[in-house]
Amino acid sequence: MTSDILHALSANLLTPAVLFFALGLAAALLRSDLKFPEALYVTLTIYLLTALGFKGGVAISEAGLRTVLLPALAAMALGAVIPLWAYPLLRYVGRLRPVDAAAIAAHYGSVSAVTFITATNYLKGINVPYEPYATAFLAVMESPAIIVGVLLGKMSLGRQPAVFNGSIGKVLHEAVLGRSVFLLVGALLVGALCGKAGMDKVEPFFVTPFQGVLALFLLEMGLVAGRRLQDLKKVGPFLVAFAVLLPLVHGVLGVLLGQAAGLSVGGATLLGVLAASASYIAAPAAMRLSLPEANPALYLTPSLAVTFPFNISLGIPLFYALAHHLHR
Amino acid sequence: MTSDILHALSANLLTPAVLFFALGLAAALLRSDLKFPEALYVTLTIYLLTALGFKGGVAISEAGLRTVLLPALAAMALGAVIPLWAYPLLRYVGRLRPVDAAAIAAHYGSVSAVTFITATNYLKGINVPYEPYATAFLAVMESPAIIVGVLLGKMSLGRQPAVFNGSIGKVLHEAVLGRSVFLLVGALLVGALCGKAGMDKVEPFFVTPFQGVLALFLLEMGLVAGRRLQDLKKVGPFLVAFAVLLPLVHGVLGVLLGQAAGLSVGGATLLGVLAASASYIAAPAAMRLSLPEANPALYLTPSLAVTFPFNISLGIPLFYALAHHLHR
Amino acid sequence: MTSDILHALSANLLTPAVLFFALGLAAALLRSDLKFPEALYVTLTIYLLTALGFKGGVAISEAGLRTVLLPALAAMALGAVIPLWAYPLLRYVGRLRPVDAAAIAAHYGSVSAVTFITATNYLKGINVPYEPYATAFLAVMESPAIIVGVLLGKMSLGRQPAVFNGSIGKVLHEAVLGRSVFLLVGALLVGALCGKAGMDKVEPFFVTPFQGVLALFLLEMGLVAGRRLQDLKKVGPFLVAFAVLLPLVHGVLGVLLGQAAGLSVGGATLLGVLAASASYIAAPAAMRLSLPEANPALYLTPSLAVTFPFNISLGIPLFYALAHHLHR
Amino acid sequence: MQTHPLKLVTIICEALAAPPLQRLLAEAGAQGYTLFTVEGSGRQGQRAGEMRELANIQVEVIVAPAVAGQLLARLAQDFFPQFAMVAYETDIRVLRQEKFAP
Amino acid sequence: MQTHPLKLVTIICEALAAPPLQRLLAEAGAQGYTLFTVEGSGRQGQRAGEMRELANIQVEVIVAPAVAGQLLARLAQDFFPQFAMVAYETDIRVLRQEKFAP
Amino acid sequence: MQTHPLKLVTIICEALAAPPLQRLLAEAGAQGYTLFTVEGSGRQGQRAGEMRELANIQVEVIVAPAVAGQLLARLAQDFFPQFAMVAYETDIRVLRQEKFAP
Ligand SMILES: Nc1ncnc2c1ncn2[C@@H]1O[C@H](COP(=O)(O)O)[C@@H](O)[C@H]1O
Ligand SMILES: Nc1ncnc2c1ncn2[C@@H]1O[C@H](COP(=O)(O)O)[C@@H](O)[C@H]1O
Ligand SMILES: Nc1ncnc2c1ncn2[C@@H]1O[C@H](COP(=O)(O)O)[C@@H](O)[C@H]1O
Ligand code: NA
Ligand code: NA
Ligand code: NA
Repeated sequence: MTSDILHALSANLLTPAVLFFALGLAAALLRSDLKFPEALYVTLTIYLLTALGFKGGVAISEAGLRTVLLPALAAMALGAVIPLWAYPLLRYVGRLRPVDAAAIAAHYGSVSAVTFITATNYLKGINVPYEPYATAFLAVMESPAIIVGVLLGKMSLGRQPAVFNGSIGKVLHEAVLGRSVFLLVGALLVGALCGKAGMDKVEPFFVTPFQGVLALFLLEMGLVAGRRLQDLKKVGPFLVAFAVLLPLVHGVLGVLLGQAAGLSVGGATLLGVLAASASYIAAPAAMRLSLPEANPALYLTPSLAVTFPFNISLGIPLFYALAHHLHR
Repeated sequence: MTSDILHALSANLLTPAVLFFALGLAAALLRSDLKFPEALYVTLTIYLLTALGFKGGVAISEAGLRTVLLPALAAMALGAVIPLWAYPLLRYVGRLRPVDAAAIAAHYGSVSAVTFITATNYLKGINVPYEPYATAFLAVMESPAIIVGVLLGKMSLGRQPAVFNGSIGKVLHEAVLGRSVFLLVGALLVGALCGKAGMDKVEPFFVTPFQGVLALFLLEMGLVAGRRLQDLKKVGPFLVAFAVLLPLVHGVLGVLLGQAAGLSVGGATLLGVLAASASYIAAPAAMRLSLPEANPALYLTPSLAVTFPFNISLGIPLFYALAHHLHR
Repeated sequence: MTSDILHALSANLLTPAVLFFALGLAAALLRSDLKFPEALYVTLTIYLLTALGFKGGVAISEAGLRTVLLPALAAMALGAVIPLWAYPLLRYVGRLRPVDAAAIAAHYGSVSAVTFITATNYLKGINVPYEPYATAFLAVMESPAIIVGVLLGKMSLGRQPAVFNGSIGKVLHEAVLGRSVFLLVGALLVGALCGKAGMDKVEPFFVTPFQGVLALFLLEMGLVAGRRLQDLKKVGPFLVAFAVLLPLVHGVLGVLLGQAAGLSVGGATLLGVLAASASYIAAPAAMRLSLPEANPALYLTPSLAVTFPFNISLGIPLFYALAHHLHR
Repeated sequence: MQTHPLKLVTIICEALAAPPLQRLLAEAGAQGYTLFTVEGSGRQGQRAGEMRELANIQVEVIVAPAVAGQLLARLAQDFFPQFAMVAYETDIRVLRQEKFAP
Repeated sequence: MQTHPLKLVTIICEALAAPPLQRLLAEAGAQGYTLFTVEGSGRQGQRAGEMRELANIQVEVIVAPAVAGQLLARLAQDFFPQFAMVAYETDIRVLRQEKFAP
Repeated sequence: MQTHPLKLVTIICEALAAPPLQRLLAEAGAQGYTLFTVEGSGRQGQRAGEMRELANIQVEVIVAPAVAGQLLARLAQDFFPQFAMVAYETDIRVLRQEKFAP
């Protein structure tokens, strides 16, 4: 198993995606004036989510909804329950305020699309096949944990000022129609309706250059994460450890669940990666709206500056090594 | 003919381009917070116009100016005369103020590049060839109607304040050097000068990913059009009917003219689409500068929220079915 | 030799890149309202530098550092010494203020990445091979002249206000971690670490569409340079002549040095082009920070509105014709 | 030209606070607002605005003096405890006073 | 530091009104202006600024008090009937008064 | 609502002047600033802002009156000779005065 792991790691660390992420980190730490315009950040996000969703949708139309349904439900359930143990851990071991514990729990139950994409590229690079409809798991795992987290947080608060006091309906609206979930699910539907014929038309835009775009985006994510690194001291050692250890546990859980649901080695790896990843787009936006009392430094910094780099550098190959090992 | 039409329609509605447009509409109607940055909107416009012009220019250099000249002049004349009947219709049947009637007439005589591009993609998708130099028709149809419309409008006004009181020279400058006309015509010239050798160099950027970029852009156009839908009541039933019926008439006229000018089925379809389309970039800009007294809701909303969606969903396949039918 | 030159020139002038640059110039001179959003400008810059660096790095990993080292050091030395003769020329023949002379000298010792890219495309277009690691020359030539120029300028000034009074350390930081140098060198390192395996993943994004992206970027550069043309009178005839003649001398020097260092015809051409080119990104930024007393019109206008257009239209084919002639 | 004295209330805050802020403005009786995407620096460090999640906005609202007072009070009570935020008012003189009456 | 009292005239309007507005500023004697791309909300609804055709700008102009009055008068007369527009003036104190003299 | 009189210092200048300007603000005792990317026109012609090398920014700083005077003096002495720049101050009333004390 050790040689498996070493091999898996080295195959990951020297890819353009991971190296460009490291370059972005270096730029931030060395205080280069390199900066991506916000419009470019948003554009890359839109592109990646649309492309991902569209490909996933085409894959679902090929595989049939029936094949996808069961593992997707399992994935969704996993996302929804993660906050239920993350919350007490944060609250009673980490001694965080209830509202902060709820917000962080939501982030770790939800998922990161970019981590998922990096994992699919890793699998492609080492020629390990995976269920192409796995994007559906990503799509269904983003919102449930956010909803659970917001409910936990609201229960812990007394009366909130009216401007924040969203009904459950509003929370749901936020969680499901927020731009990242909407784009991903929408593009998935478009792909499912178009099928292969549609894919032929847009493949040179949505598929062929995809890995290169990801590399550029990870350069930017390195910059963003690097600038957050200085906030790590505000966050304290408990949360830093949490941000590495909980993903490890979740990754293992995800891989096991994937295997149980009958996924291939690649598919189980991806479910592990999703479970291990933490949201840094949809969840923060939902928290600012529905739980503004929670402190953003406490949820954004661990997920962006610790869990994200950990997963794309070490987590992905580790979960793959595990899935591969279990499968033998 | 009915089965022709049904077949043509279904071939259009399930393409990525049209489905992404519908997704954008849905995002706007469901009030998702999805939003494209303005820089991305401008970038996509620049890309689409440049790519379109360049390809058209290369095609002209292959076909020879002689082949292009006659149908291009016919197209130009059609654009210029449309305001002459649209104006009295709007003025006396629709009972609109003269300056509003003139502005709307200008929009319907001018053309929409995106509608044109969607039509070329449709034809490619169903394997119907068209004259590749048809872009030249688009290029020459954009300005004439704007000039005619502004003249109609100015005649209807008393003295305007000096800051708006452009001479005919200024109106012409606006109509011909406005960014969309300039880019399209300029890229056409570049393409004509480079020819095939130049195309070989830039094909992977300007041609291969083109359809995918269009799909992304139509997602954004869906968002923009969707946000305008709420203005439809300000516009009233007459203008909504006008925005569907006039394009139908113009589309038929365009197809007939295309046939008369000896174009192929594909080429006649494109001329029909151009005649049916209404401007929402060049014309509004010209109106705000030269006829600021006209009410933008009255020209922008019909062209963006009614005519544009109508054409890309139903108009294009209808005009194709007609051209196909006539040709037999 | 004359026919060589004519042939080389005509092969350059009708390429998409040069024609789109001319179109941009025309847009600026005709006062079209065409404008690229700043985010697009930055995006194109990031893309071009990253792609260029990455390709260069992969090439270095193939060729071995040993092969690259000697010519790179020669290139670096050339960049560093150019200000040493440019400065007295500007100071005593041009009668410019010392601080302006120093700033301009820094610009002409440093290099323009876009000019370099245009030259590589030109060579590709006429099927002349060049050392693919030549990007390394670009990378090492950007900073030295800036450092030399700032030192010359600081020596010429009395006490500067403290906010500008950067230590040598700060100047170095600026020159080496400024975003253009950082991106280029960083991507070069990434490419060198990834090698061929990494290139396979990102080629469809970083390589295939590259020439097309360059064409679009040159359209924008034409706009920017065109708007600067009106400042030419502020700059005076001496500087305009300087901005054409010095690059000619430097280009010849670069070609000779390239030949002496054992480069191919293509490689020697590129070294000539680099020596002839003047910076308009890294150097102006460094001057505003470290020598704010220098007048930007005097360094930015010649390099952007004279030297840059001169090089991409006439300079490149001339230096190629020379390298070709010498090689026989 | 006849101008009328009103207040301009300026609020600088993180972009993610925009939706509840817009709700508050409507409740307080503002008839409109203008929103700028800005970069900033303050007690919470630099906000460079690459990612909307980490970006800043400035919102400017023209209101009657009474509304301004109420708006600032609501901001201090509901928003200051939760958001990185700066707020101030300026005296201005507008054309067309009716436009800003609640 | 010696500062001088002048007026800052602020105009918020749709982006398409920029060219005639710039002409008006020049005619009225302004020596410069600063232009912001903004989003906004008002009587004509939201202006989210995705498309320049539907976007808002804010223009700020530093002028002498007399010029400010004249500028506002011209705006009220020529622009208000046609454009979605807000305009107001603020008292400011500038360095280098000469820069703003017509 | 209790508000406190402070000064808003506004500086419009070329984007490349931002780093030394930020250093100056810190030295002068400002606790933060807000930065806008703008387009502009003035004695040095149009600054359309396509390229950061040729773009404009506006920086707004809330400070105590004494700091405002000192800041303007430093700007006039060190920056005006070298940069295309406009600077002015406005009276404002802020919430939470402590935030802006040096
Ligand atoms: N003294 C100041 N002057 C101008 N803007 C400020 C000032 N302090 C803070 N800001 C703005 O308010 C935002 C939030 O401030 P803070 O909560 O102190 O980080 C900053 O990012 C700045 O944009
Ligand atoms: N009360 C207000 N405070 C600040 N800005 C406003 C206000 N009302 C309108 N605006 C701005 O002026 C633009 C045009 O206003 P309107 O014509 O009312 O739609 C809006 O899009 C806003 O940017
Ligand atoms: N009168 C003015 N009102 C508002 N902004 C101005 C004015 N004059 C200059 N500016 C701004 O200050 C920048 C530099 O001014 P200048 O040095 O005169 O070119 C311009 O690009 C404008 O953004
Ligand atoms: Na997770
Ligand atoms: Na038409
Ligand atoms: Na040089």
